[in-house]
Amino acid sequence: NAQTLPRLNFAGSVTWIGQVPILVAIEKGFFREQGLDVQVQVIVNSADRIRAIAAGDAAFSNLGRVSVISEMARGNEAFSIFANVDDSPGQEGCWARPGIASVKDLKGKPVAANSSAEITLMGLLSESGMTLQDTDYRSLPGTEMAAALSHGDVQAACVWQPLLDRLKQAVPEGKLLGTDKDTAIYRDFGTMAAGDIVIISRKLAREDPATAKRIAAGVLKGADFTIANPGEAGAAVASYFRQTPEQVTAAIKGFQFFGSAGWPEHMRRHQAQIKYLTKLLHGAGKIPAAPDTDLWVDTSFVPGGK
Amino acid sequence: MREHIAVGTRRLPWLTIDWPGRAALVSMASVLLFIALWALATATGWISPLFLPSPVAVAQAAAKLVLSGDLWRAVLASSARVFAGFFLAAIVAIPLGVAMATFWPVRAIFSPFISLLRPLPSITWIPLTILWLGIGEQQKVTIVFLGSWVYILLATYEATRRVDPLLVRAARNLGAGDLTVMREVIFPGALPGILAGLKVSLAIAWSCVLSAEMIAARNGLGSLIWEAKDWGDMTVVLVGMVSISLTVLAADVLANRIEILLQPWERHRRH
Amino acid sequence: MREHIAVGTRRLPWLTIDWPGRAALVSMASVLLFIALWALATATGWISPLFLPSPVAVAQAAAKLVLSGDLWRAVLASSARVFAGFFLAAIVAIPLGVAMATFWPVRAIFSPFISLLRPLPSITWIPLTILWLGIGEQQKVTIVFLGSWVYILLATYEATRRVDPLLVRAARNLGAGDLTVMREVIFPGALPGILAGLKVSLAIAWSCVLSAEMIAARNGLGSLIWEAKDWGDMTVVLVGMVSISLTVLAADVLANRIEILLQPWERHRRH
Amino acid sequence: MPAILSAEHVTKSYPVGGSDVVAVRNLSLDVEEGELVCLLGASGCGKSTMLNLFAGFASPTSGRVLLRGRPISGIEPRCGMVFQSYALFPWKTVRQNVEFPLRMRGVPRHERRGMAEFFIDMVQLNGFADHYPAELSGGMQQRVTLARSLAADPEVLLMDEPFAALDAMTRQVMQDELLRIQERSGKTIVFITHNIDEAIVLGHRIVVMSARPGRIRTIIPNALPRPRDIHVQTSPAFAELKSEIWSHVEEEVTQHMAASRLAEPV
Amino acid sequence: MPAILSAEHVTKSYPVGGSDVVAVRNLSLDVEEGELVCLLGASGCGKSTMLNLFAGFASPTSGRVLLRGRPISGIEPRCGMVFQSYALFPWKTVRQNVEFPLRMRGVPRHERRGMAEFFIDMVQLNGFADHYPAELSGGMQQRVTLARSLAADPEVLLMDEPFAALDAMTRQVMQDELLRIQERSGKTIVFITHNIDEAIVLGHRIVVMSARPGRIRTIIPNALPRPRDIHVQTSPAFAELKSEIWSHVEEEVTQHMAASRLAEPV
Ligand SMILES: Nc1ncnc2c1ncn2[C@@H]1O[C@H](COP(=O)(O)OP(=O)(O)OP(=O)(O)O)[C@@H](O)[C@H]1O
Ligand SMILES: Nc1ncnc2c1ncn2[C@@H]1O[C@H](COP(=O)(O)OP(=O)(O)OP(=O)(O)O)[C@@H](O)[C@H]1O
Ligand SMILES: [Mg+2]
Ligand SMILES: [Mg+2]
Repeated sequence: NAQTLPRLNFAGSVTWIGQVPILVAIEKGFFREQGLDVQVQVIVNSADRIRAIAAGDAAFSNLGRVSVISEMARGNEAFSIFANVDDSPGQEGCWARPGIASVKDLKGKPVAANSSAEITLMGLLSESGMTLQDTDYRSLPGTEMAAALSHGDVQAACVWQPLLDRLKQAVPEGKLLGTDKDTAIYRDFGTMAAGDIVIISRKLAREDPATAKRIAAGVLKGADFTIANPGEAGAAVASYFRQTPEQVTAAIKGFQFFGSAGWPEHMRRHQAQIKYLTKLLHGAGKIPAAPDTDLWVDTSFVPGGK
Repeated sequence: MREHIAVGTRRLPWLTIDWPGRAALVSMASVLLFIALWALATATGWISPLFLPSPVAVAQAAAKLVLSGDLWRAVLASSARVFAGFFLAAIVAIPLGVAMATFWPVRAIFSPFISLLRPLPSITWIPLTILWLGIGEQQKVTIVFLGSWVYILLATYEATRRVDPLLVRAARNLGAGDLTVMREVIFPGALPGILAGLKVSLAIAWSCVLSAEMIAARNGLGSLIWEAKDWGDMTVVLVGMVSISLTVLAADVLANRIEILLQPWERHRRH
Repeated sequence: MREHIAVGTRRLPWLTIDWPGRAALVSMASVLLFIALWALATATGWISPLFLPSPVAVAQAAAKLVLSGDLWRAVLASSARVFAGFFLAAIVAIPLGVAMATFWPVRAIFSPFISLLRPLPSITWIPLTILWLGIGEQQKVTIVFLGSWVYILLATYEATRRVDPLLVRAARNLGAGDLTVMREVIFPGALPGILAGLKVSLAIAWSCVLSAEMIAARNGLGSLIWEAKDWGDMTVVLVGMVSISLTVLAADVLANRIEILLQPWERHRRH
Repeated sequence: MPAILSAEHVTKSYPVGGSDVVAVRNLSLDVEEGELVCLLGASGCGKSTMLNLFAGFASPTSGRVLLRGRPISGIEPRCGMVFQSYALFPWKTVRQNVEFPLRMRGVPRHERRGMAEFFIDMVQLNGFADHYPAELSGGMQQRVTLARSLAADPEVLLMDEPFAALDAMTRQVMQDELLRIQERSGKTIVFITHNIDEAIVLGHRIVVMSARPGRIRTIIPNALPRPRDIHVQTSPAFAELKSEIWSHVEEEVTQHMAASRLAEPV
Repeated sequence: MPAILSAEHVTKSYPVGGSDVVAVRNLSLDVEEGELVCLLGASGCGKSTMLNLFAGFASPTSGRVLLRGRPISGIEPRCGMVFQSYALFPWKTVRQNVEFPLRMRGVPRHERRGMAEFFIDMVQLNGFADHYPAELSGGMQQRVTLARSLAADPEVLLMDEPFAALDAMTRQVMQDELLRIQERSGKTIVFITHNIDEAIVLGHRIVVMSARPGRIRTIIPNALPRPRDIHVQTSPAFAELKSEIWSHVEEEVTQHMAASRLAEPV
């Protein structure tokens, strides 16, 4: 009797393995257990996902934190941050065409990245004493990078898995210039440059805390399940990624997922990372203000939260 | 039948021999040749299937989408959006266009906004509509509406202005009041122009729905294409493109039928 | 001056008083009222600035973009793409259109493809062009080309078919050969229609460049808007929209000037 | 007999660019009930302008236009206009066109059909009631206009070069028809033409207008016997009248042609 | 004197829908050098069709059309056409229009200007050489067409109702001008009209055509003295000739009107 359950939209994507815990929760019926009918609404662009939440078209989303920070900087109070379920240091990297041997060679060259990968690129550049301005930087959707790189429109492109593999296929003779593991953020926080963050409609959390609580429970259960049974999880969500269960399981094993275990400590680490990132973005002139991001964190409805 | 100009037939007299169906035959041959060249180019590996799938692969993908019903659902979803947005646009734009053409204060009030809105492609409305309306059906219908209403308005306005003022005079001279003039003279007089404008706008509405479906659509021909693109599946992209073409052509045929039904007095043109 | 219809002026006789500039005054009042309402709605907090920035914020953003030169660079970059794609489209489409209208085998060969291509919005070409051409200038110019050439072609074709066959007869009767007929009768006869078609296509070309710039452009009005959208900066989105409007309007004015220059024989219409 | 329609010292000018074009200057004319007056004059001499004033489509710059002694203000349905270019509603059939003024006059539905039939018969178009105007020849369309105007039952019929677009032979037939209808209905008719023969065939009186600005050059009564068929048209009396009118017109025409040769382009 | 232009048993039919419309049936006619022949007939009787055959715009379904004894095949610049709707090139000035046939004839550049001037003077349009056609009145445009046709120096001038769109008075002036030019140039002219007076004023011979399918009903020689001004036009001889022609025409017209009343719509 799924029809009688309240329907909610999860705004996500199917090109990022980090979405697996929530997709597992959907496929394994963890939300239905909670009395919710959750559907995936694919929205490629993170900024558009926030807008979907603001407009009430989606209840929650797992998305790149750069967009979240930029919305906070504009004072958008339509959402609250409540969890982080995935991380994958080393899964985001910059792939270069032959002829580019190191990050230093990118000086003055066209380089593509966007959202979180842009932070990774900034990190890699600063290791070599450079900034984005030293390159010919281009913001490019991850899905278009393979074509751009193979035509030589850009000399290097930074993106996350599995799109990074597509770059490797498109330019097999290319070279990996580095990953987010080679940046200061990883050294300081142990996280990827600008990982995902799970947000929820603030209106929903305030007006209907019970539902918010059920969403949080489902999300964490999905994460717990993925950590415990990667094989089963991979099989359950493989179709979303248009890959075989084995491929997805292998990808899942290369990821870190975070469930209920150690959740409060994990959240604190990410809050600190977001603060750092906010300062970084403001310093780079990407956002108009440096907001107090803690004001957006609301864990009151998370099982085991405050 | 209207006489058309013809040039160059003096030097090549065989071209003037008008055996029936000769043009259709040449057209057919030209299409077959094109498909043959395409097949050849992909079969010999001259063009990699990564860059251009073979016609056979496209046909297979089409068959799969047709059999699974996905294609029909996509056509239906997009058509529903086009229809809704287009209908709203017509309802708003036709009366406003007539009013602007016949009543100068209405014209003076709206014309600065129309000038500013006219050149704005509907695609530029995507950021604001997402902000205001989210990513649901409403937003997509709104994009279609915003992309087509100005064209309908301008066509209506022009058509109304072109109504022969002599007919208005004649009607008044025969004792007609404002309402009768509006209903029995200006509106039918402007109808051919309005319908022509609607047909053009329908094509524009289709291009709007495709851009609207680029962002967060669960179904529709646009989402079919954009999703296939993100997965690098060019066969489906090509199937989608052909489907759009055929759907719009079908809509055109339908529009022409409706046009004929609405204007019985134009029947002599069709002899 | 052409007489236009007017309705409803019998009941409200003051409306018929035609003091000079009355329409301009009403237009100005209407624009001012709109801006005032907008300012009021945002100032009182009735609409959150997140959903609609205040006119002052937009004006500030505009001033900043103008002073930094970013806006001019964006306008220039987009204009260059439009111009290049449009120019190529005209070069291909005008001769082909004339040939199709005057020579039936050309018509028969190309018409099936034209029918299929006509309804395809340029936006659907984005996946294939990215695959074939990457994301450089070439791809953007190609999108503009693909979006506008069919319209130029159809306008040229129609205009050429509409050339008065009597003039062709007259020219032949006065001893003109094929080439002269083409150059001195058909081409100038079709010119007004071709130019009108070019003007319409120019607007379409602008909407194409904006969709092309959605993906991977470093500059241009489209990229200005899309980037601002991704960073949630609606003031810049609005500035971008207004700039597009004004740029296209300016292009229109320029096109009208050129039209007048190219057709001195239409000068009596402008009295 | 008092005049049904009269113009008193009428001047009409149009603003063109900065200055005024005077189309008609200080023109006075009385039209009596039941008479057929022909206004004859070269192109641009202000004939249509006068008719538009009578119909109330425009009002005089100075002077007065009166119908039965009362000033005409606004469009006057009692002065029915027959336009040169027919002005039929293309989207209405012959019957619907003829029924239009009947509906405007409030004739009840069940009477309308019969009345429309009557007027369609009068112009000998029985059998074409369900055709659209575009499906008829020029002469037939002009007859529909006539039927429609008659159906409006105006007190005066104003006809602006109604037969100018017809070929000479069809024209002859239409002239006969008009005379027949006028005799039957006794309508007052003001008829504009630039064809001397037509004026002589139709008019009780012929008003010759002078070139712009339009004034009345002379008014010539026409006592030729009716119907003015080809025998009358080839009679010496006809030739004499034509000579007389031509003598008035010729001067105007030569003046006019000379003027056009020197004129600035329009 | 041998005929310069002749039609021998010419039939012309047009395929319309499934069947054929016969526009002209078995028509034979000889036009002699230097003469002005008027073709007179009601609308649709095949006058334009005949002219198109003479100009080579169409070829006869059966029979032959000859110029100086040789069959006409293809468009024949030696037979210059003057169209009712002028057919001036709107994008060329008066001078450029008149120079067009000169260029086609290969007249060298430095002679062209003078020659164009000559023909523009001939039609009394000096001063208007640099105007575009749209800036001229109807009568002036028709004179430009005439000048352009004369500049082409054809052996025969074919004129298809050239004055039908002009008002009666301008028409009179144009008729005078045409006669003057013909006398000066001695050109052979085939002139189409549906106006009996015009045919009588202009023609050396008047060919009356019968209604569709077009055949020759009669050919009437016209010995009235030239110029045929208003005095001739009001003379008894003129009236007599008009009566005679009308007797031929009337029957055709009544047949035609009756036919149109029963006809299916076009
Ligand atoms: N609406 C107008 N605006 C300006 N000038 C006008 C207008 N109507 C008529 N005129 C001018 O007034 C003069 C008389 O025009 P009118 O139409 O009355 O002449 P007409 O005798 O009917 O000519 P025609 O035989 O060509 O119909 C002309 O010179 C014309 O240019
Ligand atoms: N291209 C054509 N196709 C079909 N029928 C035609 C064509 N041209 C002429 N006709 C028909 O042939 C007949 C004669 O036409 P034509 O134009 O020669 O008459 P006309 O005497 O010049 O008439 P008008 O005085 O109206 O110009 C008409 O019935 C016409 O409908
Ligand atoms: Mg007039
Ligand atoms: Mg003809």
